[in-house]
Amino acid sequence: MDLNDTPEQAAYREKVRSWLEAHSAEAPDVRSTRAGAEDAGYLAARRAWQGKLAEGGLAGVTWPQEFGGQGLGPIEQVIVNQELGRAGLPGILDVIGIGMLGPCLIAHGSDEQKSRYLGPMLHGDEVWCQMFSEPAAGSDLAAVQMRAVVQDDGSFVLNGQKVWTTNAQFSSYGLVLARTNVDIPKHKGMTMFIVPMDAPGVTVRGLRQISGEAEFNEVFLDDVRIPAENVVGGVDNGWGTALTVLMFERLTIGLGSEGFGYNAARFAAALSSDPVAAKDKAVRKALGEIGTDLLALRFASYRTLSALSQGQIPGPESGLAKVTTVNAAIAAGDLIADVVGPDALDEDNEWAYMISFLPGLKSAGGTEQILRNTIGERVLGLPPEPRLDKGIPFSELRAKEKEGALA
Amino acid sequence: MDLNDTPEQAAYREKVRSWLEAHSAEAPDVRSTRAGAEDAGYLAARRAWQGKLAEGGLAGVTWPQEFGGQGLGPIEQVIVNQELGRAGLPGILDVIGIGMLGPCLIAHGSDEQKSRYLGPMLHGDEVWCQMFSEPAAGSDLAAVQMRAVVQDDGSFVLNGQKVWTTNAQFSSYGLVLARTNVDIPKHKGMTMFIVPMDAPGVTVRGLRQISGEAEFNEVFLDDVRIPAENVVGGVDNGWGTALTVLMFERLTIGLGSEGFGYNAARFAAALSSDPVAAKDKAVRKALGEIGTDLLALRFASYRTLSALSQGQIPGPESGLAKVTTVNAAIAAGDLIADVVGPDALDEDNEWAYMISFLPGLKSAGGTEQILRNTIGERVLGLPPEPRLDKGIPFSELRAKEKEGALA
Amino acid sequence: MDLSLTDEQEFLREAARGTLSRFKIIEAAREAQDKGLGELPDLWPAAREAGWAGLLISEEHGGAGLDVFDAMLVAEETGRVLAPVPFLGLVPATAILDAAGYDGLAAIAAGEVRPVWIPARPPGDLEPAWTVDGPGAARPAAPTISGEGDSVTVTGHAAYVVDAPGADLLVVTGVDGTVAVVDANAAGVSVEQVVRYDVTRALAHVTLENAPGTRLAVDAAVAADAWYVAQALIAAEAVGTVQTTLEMSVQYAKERFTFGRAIGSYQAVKHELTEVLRRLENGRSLLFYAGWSRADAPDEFPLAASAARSAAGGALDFAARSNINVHGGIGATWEHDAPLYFRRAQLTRRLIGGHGDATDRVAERLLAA
Amino acid sequence: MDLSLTDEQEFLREAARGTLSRFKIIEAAREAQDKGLGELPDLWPAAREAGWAGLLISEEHGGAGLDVFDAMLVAEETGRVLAPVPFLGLVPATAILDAAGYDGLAAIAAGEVRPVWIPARPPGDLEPAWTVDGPGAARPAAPTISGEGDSVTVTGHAAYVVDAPGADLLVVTGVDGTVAVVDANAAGVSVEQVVRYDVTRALAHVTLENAPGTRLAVDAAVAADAWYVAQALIAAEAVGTVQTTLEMSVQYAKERFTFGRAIGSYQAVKHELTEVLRRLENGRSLLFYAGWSRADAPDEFPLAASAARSAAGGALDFAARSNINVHGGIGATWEHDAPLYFRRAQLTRRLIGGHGDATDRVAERLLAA
Repeated sequence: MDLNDTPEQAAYREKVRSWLEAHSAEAPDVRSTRAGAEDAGYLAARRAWQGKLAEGGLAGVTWPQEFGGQGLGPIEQVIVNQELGRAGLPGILDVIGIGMLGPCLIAHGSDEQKSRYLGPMLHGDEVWCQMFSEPAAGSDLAAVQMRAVVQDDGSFVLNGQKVWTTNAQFSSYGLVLARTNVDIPKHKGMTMFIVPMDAPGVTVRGLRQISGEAEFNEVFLDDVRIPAENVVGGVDNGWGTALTVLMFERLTIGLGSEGFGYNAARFAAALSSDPVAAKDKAVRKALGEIGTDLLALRFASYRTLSALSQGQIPGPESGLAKVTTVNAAIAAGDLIADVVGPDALDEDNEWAYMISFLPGLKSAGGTEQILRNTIGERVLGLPPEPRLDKGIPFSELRAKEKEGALA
Repeated sequence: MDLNDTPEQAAYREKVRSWLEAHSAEAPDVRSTRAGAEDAGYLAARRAWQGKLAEGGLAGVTWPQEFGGQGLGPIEQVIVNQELGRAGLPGILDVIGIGMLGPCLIAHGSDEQKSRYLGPMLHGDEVWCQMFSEPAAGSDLAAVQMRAVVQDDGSFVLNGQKVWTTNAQFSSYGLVLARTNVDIPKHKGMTMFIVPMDAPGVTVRGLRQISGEAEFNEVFLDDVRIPAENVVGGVDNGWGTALTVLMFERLTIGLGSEGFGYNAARFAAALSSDPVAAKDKAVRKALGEIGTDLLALRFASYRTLSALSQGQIPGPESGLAKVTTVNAAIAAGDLIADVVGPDALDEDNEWAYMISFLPGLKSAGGTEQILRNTIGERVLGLPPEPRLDKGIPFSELRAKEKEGALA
Repeated sequence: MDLSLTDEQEFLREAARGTLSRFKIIEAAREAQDKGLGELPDLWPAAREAGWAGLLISEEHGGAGLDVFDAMLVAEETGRVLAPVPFLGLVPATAILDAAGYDGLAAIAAGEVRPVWIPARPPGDLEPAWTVDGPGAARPAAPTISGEGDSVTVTGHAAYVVDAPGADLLVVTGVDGTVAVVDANAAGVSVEQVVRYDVTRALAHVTLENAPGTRLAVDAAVAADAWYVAQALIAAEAVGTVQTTLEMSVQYAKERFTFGRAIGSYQAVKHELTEVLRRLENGRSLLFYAGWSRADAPDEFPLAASAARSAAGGALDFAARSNINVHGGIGATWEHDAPLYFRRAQLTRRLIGGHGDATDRVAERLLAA
Repeated sequence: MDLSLTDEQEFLREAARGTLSRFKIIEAAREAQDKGLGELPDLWPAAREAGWAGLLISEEHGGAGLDVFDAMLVAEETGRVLAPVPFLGLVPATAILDAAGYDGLAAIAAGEVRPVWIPARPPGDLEPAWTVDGPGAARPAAPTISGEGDSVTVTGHAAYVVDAPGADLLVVTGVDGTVAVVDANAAGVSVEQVVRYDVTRALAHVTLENAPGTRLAVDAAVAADAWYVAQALIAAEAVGTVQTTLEMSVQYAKERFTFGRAIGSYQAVKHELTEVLRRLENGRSLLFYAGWSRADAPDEFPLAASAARSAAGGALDFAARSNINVHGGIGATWEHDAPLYFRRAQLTRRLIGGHGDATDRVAERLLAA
């Protein structure tokens, strides 16, 4: 068991650290970009900083060199992330583009797409967003209803609604999963498109969460015309392309795993100032359980990194860390607000913000139920649930559902 | 809201109380009959006492008068139960026979069966047991494998194993669910039989629980020959007959609901003697939650009785009381043993016995999962799970299961 | 054995539901989150008209002379729709004032003068003093009531007093368990409205500095009873709210399809919703216990009311989160109704002692028995 | 960053598994429940042969000079099969004796003399004294060690001392945090074997009445370290046991069919087993934290070891019950293996401070940071 770098890793870390020290004055401060469209100046600074990181080799660390990346492994990406955190500097702006969508273009895109889009993405000139989820296609992503109808000239016209779209408000492009064929089973009739966010018919609307902040967006597409050259990975092949994105999503989360800032020390500090609470056995029992869970995650992430450094890709069980984090943070919010009282629920209070944020986080990126299904089946080897929608043309699914014919 | 008797109920209660006062000297003491086969004298006293109760009109309260019952309602049965408890006297020995199997014979039996069996059952001369569950047919009762093959003379030969059979060790008859036709779907090919427990080929074996006590039995049938006249409710009609028994089982539980002796005061008393524990906020939090749950059950049972007195039969939601009881008692066992320490786990300690008993109780009479399915569907109106075994001949089921063809 | 409601109780409940249904409360609450409390309807005239002000006041003083259980029926209805009506702060106040034979009962029963009760927790085995709600784990001492005879002065502070904004009279329990009435407009009285997460719950910090008041002729048992009346009312409110969220969840679970099946057919959803039902039914059973014991077995009322609040409060916590979970991401958005019930659950959990204190009180009573 | 085991560690683990696989321990445990402890195999000769006695003893004194993490690897294997080997009581004793440079280390490393550690809990912010396990919520004070110089007398009592039956030496921590060694056969020493629910766990009440002993040259930090070594070992044992029960449950959930489907395809079962996995993985992660911190960050070891025990203990509680539930009624019968793991969970939860104390200690360390 060795928590230290190998000599090669130590040398790389030193190189990264030196670069950051040399350039730290050029970096903006660390701040959420979630509601960032409201502060164009800050966004511009983050784009510029991403460009500098790319020039310094600290963006696209795992991208192949031919596309401007470093051709390094995930452990080097982690080292970059760690050093950025240590230096108190912000990372790249477009985590979704560089971590998930760029790698998908590299895997499935045409040569023209790669040469046109990857460079501006890497340097922060063009931010990307992922447009997969819809109001009726969340856990069951293959149920997307957004239609893309081919025209006489070979172009497509897209209509429908996407939701939970992070960064849409300042993105240049979206990677859009839409249905091109409704007469075949649902996994088979989808296609992936590159959609310019400034195309006529694209409307982005902020989606406010419980806290009142717009952490996500809804995106509406009304008769948006997209040329055939914007298809990624082939017509009706969209599901396979989407799975590539989801695989890189899991990898990105495995590499990050900062636990959303929820850690045992922060929660304990909120309680230790209250001398009555600090000696209350019930408070201590709850804090001890929360703290234990969150402490476990620290070494769980080391286990993931250890596996990554040996070339393994994290399995679905790494999703359990999110379950642990969210539930521990929910318990912490309850505990702290119980001790502090209603003032913890003042909208300006950090705990009120956390308490409001967590219910949405719980289902973001797939509900706990779906995750447990996946882990039960893929990790423990338990048999799957019966699937009633297999082999049925998409166009007939809704009617069959409604009449209960599938049950 | 009135917790008191109506004038008619008060008069009935007074009558019952007077009878019990007049006859209390004839009653044996209250003692478990679970391992009772070992004490023939006590069993004989309980049989005799049941006979006296029947003569006094305190057994078979809800049975029709033509079969020796009183033709009264469930609320009168509750009054009898309450007065027996108040007087500290044991009730009938054969709760299963009189509460569930007798009513089933009354509903589905032939005239000959009724005249032959009901009288001795009512008077305790012949105790009955319910032989439905099998090792591979618990939650899914319709999966019974015990075979009953019809012979040239019209009689049947039964082979197979039953399990979780209460009172089998001192029963005269068992009501046995067996499969008579394997070529039709599983719910359709079963038949209900009356089986004399002293028939050649019947073997009863005690089934010890975690505590080491044999709370139940296994019963093995090897080439047991049963005449056609012992069929109850018609050949291949066994499922409907079984459902009648299960309906009366729910009613019997609704009328009893003594909570297995798990009550808040008993658990609190185990903790109040420890002055450190009694001031420990974590202990109090756990006790408060346990106590709250168990206090709720008291008025939940009043609500059931109130509904019964208005002629309503308890729905499946009354099963939630068992979930609450078992889980509260498990929490209490954990709490008390945490405070008392390992001495609470001495096999002779009442808490060790409770801790050992509860895991079995949790799945007795249907698992919590099956209960929640039923309640979700029948009470909340949620859609059922897809059933994959519908319409498939029983003889093909196992093979299809094994090859996963149903999933 | 008959736990069914009387015809009068059925009528009271139906009338309450009818009264509240005339207002678009949930819609107004969403508006108020964006635009301020002014968006909320004023329910007080309707409550007066319905006679809620005098529910517990004896008939000789112009009230309806009903029981706490009857007030709980109304509270269940206010809880169903998160009605911002000053009922929870009113009822314990009228219970004390009626017991004291207070002079101005007729005007109170008519709803012309609105009293509010400042929650004061009776001493327990671990906390020997009367205390009020305040920030932090250490509960502040209740106000000091000074002076002999009927005229007293009152000094102290109580935070998050439910329904205090706009009240005419403050019913204050002192640190010694005596009770005084203070005019809300008297010198030395400050009632500072605050909003904490749930716009449908009117709250204020109340500060008294040598405020003139009138001592009430009641003993500490009456002051303690008011605490448990409030616990029982919160429990009833919570049961009503849980009922609403369960209906929402079940409806959505039937209509929302994923992987070809209604989500309510999956065990994870089905079992979570039966857990809501289990908690709801346990809470409801304890409402009967609280209502019955207040009338017929007052020694058990502190235990019963505390248990009711503990169970119903736990049910509300669980149900409010579960409702969001069943709805998925959309249930956690600003425009959705589900967060309104979640906000109600979060704040209520920390008011008037909090659920945790009620659970502790259950343990205390059980350990002392 | 490399958390993989070294070749030596892999070998140690495989060897431990191989050694234990030579015994039919589970079968023997079932027999012992009916017929007494005599049915259990004597694993000590095999443990000696495997070198477990000297794992933590430095090489200069004849031991293997390994780390606590290595001992935890062995403990995980003993936990897998509920091995009744006196390892948990031994390792903390050897940690102290090695730190003290005790005279008889060679014989101990060779397994000729078997010491046992009497669990003594270090003082905390709520309990300022050294205490031992005993019945009830108030922990009894640790024994008194009297006398100046090396020769001392020891008086006191400790209940449920793990692995005390048959031990040769008692390593006793005094109420003042000093440590003495007492010959188990010396005058004034009573070691009374007791059985509590889990026949695979050897326990004894130890009573010392002016028993002659030898003071060890260690400070209180070494005595405290032993406590956390024990917590880490229990955690490792528990992780091993959870692994076994999860394998049992998963196997059964694949094979048992109901309503035409393997029960493992139902969400209720599937999600419960993924919850076992989640807890198992969290416990395992904390084993790494405990093992790493003992060697490289000793300030964090009390927190890490306490957290490991809390997580792994909770996982064991959950998994042992879940295993019975998945098996249905048959899992709650005397002849089945599932209750053996349940018995292990029930008893272990209350030994050496108990899981609750470990959780409290996590909170204490976090609050003090």
